[in-house]
Amino acid sequence: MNLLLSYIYYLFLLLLVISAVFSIASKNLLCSVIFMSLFNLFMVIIFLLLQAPDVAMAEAVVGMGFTTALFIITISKTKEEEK
Amino acid sequence: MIHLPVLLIIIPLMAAFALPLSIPVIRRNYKVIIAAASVIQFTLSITALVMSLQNPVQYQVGGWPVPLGITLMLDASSGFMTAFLSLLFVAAVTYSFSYIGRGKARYYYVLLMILWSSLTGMILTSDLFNLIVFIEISSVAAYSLVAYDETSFALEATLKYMILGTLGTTFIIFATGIIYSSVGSLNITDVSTQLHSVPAKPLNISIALYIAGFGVKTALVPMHTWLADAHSSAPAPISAILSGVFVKVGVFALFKLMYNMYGWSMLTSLGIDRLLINIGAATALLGGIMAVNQRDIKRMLAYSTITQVGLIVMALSLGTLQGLSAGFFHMFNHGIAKGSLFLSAGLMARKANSNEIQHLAGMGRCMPLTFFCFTVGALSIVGIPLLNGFLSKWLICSSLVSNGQITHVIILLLTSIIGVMYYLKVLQSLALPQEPEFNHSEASYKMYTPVVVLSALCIIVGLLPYIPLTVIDRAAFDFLNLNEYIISPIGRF
Amino acid sequence: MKFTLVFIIVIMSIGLYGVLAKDNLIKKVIGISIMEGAVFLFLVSYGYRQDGAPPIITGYETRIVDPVPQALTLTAIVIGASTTALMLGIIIKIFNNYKTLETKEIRRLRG
Amino acid sequence: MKYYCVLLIAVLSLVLFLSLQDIPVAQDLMPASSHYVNSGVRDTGATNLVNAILFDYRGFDTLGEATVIFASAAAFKMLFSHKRIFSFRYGLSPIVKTGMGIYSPFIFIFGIYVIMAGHISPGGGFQGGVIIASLSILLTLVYGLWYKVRRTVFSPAISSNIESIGGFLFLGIGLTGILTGNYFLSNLDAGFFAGTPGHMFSAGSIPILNIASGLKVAAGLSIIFYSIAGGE
Repeated sequence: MNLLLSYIYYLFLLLLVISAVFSIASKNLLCSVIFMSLFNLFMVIIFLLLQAPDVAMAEAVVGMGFTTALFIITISKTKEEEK
Repeated sequence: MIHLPVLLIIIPLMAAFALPLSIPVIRRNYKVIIAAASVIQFTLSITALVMSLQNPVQYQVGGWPVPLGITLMLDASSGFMTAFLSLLFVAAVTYSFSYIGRGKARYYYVLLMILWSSLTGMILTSDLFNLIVFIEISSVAAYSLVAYDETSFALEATLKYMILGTLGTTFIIFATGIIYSSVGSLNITDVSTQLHSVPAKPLNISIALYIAGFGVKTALVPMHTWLADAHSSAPAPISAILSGVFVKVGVFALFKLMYNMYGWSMLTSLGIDRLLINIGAATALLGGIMAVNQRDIKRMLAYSTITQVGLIVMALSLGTLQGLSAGFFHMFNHGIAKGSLFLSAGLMARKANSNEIQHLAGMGRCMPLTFFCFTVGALSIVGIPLLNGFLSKWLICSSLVSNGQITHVIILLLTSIIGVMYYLKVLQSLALPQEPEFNHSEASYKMYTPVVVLSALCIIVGLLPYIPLTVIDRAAFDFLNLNEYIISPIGRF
Repeated sequence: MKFTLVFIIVIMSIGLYGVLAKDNLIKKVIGISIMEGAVFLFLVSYGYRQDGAPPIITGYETRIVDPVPQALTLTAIVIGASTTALMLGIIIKIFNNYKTLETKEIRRLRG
Repeated sequence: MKYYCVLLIAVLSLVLFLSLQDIPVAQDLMPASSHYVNSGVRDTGATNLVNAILFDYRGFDTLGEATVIFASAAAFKMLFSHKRIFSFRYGLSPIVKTGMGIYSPFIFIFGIYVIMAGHISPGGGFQGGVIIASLSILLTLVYGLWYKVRRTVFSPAISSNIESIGGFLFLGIGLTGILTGNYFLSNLDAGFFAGTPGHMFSAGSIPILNIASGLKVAAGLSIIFYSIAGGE
């Protein structure tokens, strides 16, 4: 993990925090679910940088694939806007 | 090579895996499979209790030595807890054979069996992450069983319980991460031998996170809001199991970590035992106060569970052998009494099809046997002499006095007095002479046999407590020095 | 690798804020899954060793990353996914009964 | 009310930060994990250490793990039991359907590969199982729920059977460990075929356990998705 890679690593950690903030703060639920799947995408990249390929693959498939699909189905059955 | 600890966990799992199969022979008589599995599991847990009294059994899953694989430890305390657990589960299974309708009963039994095997796993395991996995299984099973009735109130209570429960599990995983990243092993005994390598501050924060995480599971003071809704909206056998056993296994796991992983001497130096005993006292007081003006009978019983859990935490956090055996004895007595209370209240509530106390007025007249069992359970929890509740409260009192905690003795007596108030109010309204407009016949024999067995057990243990007390003293002794039993790991790698 | 702890705690507080302060039930579940993400990051980042290789033995590595936190995180991810799925299922059923997802309105409707 | 939350969380995170700073960022491996690294291949025969830990050293966790998904799937079948299907009835346009018909076998093959090669390359039972479950989600979205219920291999009735078969396979391998006189879930000393590490058929019971948990995860998650998507 030379200097360049650690800068990239901290960049993705920063993007992680930004996507978490937007995911919680946004009014439209669909937006916050998309930001949450973005959060999971950055988690996958960080796991790869931390030399954890198994965990990255599991997080990619479960976090971005399955959980996001469930959230979008739930929102389609309930309300999109948050008061 | 005794495979008992593993068999205790996988036999209910086998029944749970077998049920959803759509083979016609399983689809029709699934109740036979469940009855067979619970009978086998009950006999196995009794043999486990008897065997664990002679010498503890250590089982390495997969054949790997201590720091590598997972160890299951069957000593007297886990044997006692497993037997107590199976007793209540057999009562709940026989009760729910006739209580649960035909509709989705198959998956109800699947989840009940999974709950049984995961609670046994929580008691037996002596590995940190394995404890988390079993906590998660029992929580998922408990969440969905509480939501069985699908009434709007039950669903809302389940979601509140789920959000708090998941927060608790996240804290526990965080604490295990702290312990692993500073010690390097996940076995409780192995960690306790290397605690010196954990710097002071992370150690304190891991203790705080464990207490917060398990506090949610066992409804200690600040995190108890979910218990009243969850236990009152669950079907009767499920609230009997949740109140009788689920909360106590959480207390058992918390104190197993405190005593065997951290070591009680280190905790007293940090003042954690003062903290735990005050949390127990506050839980007992709060539960008693909240239970007084309750209209719903199940809600009142749920608040009374919070009180008794507070008493148990007070007794267990004394650190003395006498305190431990008093705590275990009260766990056992309260489990039986609360089980018979919830099951008989379920019978009466089903007949009058409402949980409100004023709607149940006069039910004692038309259902005398169920009312008698309800009275035995209520008097035992309140602590009337000649019943088992009194003995365990007396033991807790004496251990508190011998440890010099006078204020906590006063709190215990106060909660008992408050308990007398709200229980007698319910008993008095149940026994009202006025004839209810519709006359109810007594419940069918299949329904009240488990209730009668549990209340009879209350009376028997009350009259001749010698046998349970010797078992519990041996269990408390084993619980205190669990670390000597685990064969020390084979050399450092 | 030094400042990962700062980011972990910031993400955890964002998730905790989402659970405690937000009224919408789906927002609470998103907060919980963000908090769990922070815990997974904590487990894996403290298992990392400076310029270590991934835990696949090919014979050419000099140093290997600690495989145990990765195994724990893998199990915790799948547990988190199934609990989140159960919560979303219960949220759909609550919406069918109360027609709203705001906890204030649910408490008002419950009466 | 919001400001109390922010205050409480700020205090909590400050306490957490101050106390967690002392955890030493270890440079060399912990005693237990150094054993896994040094003699993991020899003990279990699997070159993917994470998979070796998950399915052999700490195989009991993975059994509990598969039970969590089984319990969640059973909870969904219990709560969403009525059969009326309203949403996703007819799927998307024919173009998407034909496109899906072309590349759905490749997704399936990839899922099978990830499961089968779990003990050699990154991946394993869980990841492969979720890939196959996401294929069943794609089939539901593209072809609609009616198609899924009637004909495909992923219909819910077959899924619950696959789930139980996976569970029994897992318990079966555990019991063979007991029957051969060793402990529950013991691998190479219970006589499973060791083979040379790095080959497809090696590492004793680990590939079979991978298949078992892959089946359970795939069937369980597709049941969960079908219940949520199909419910009223």
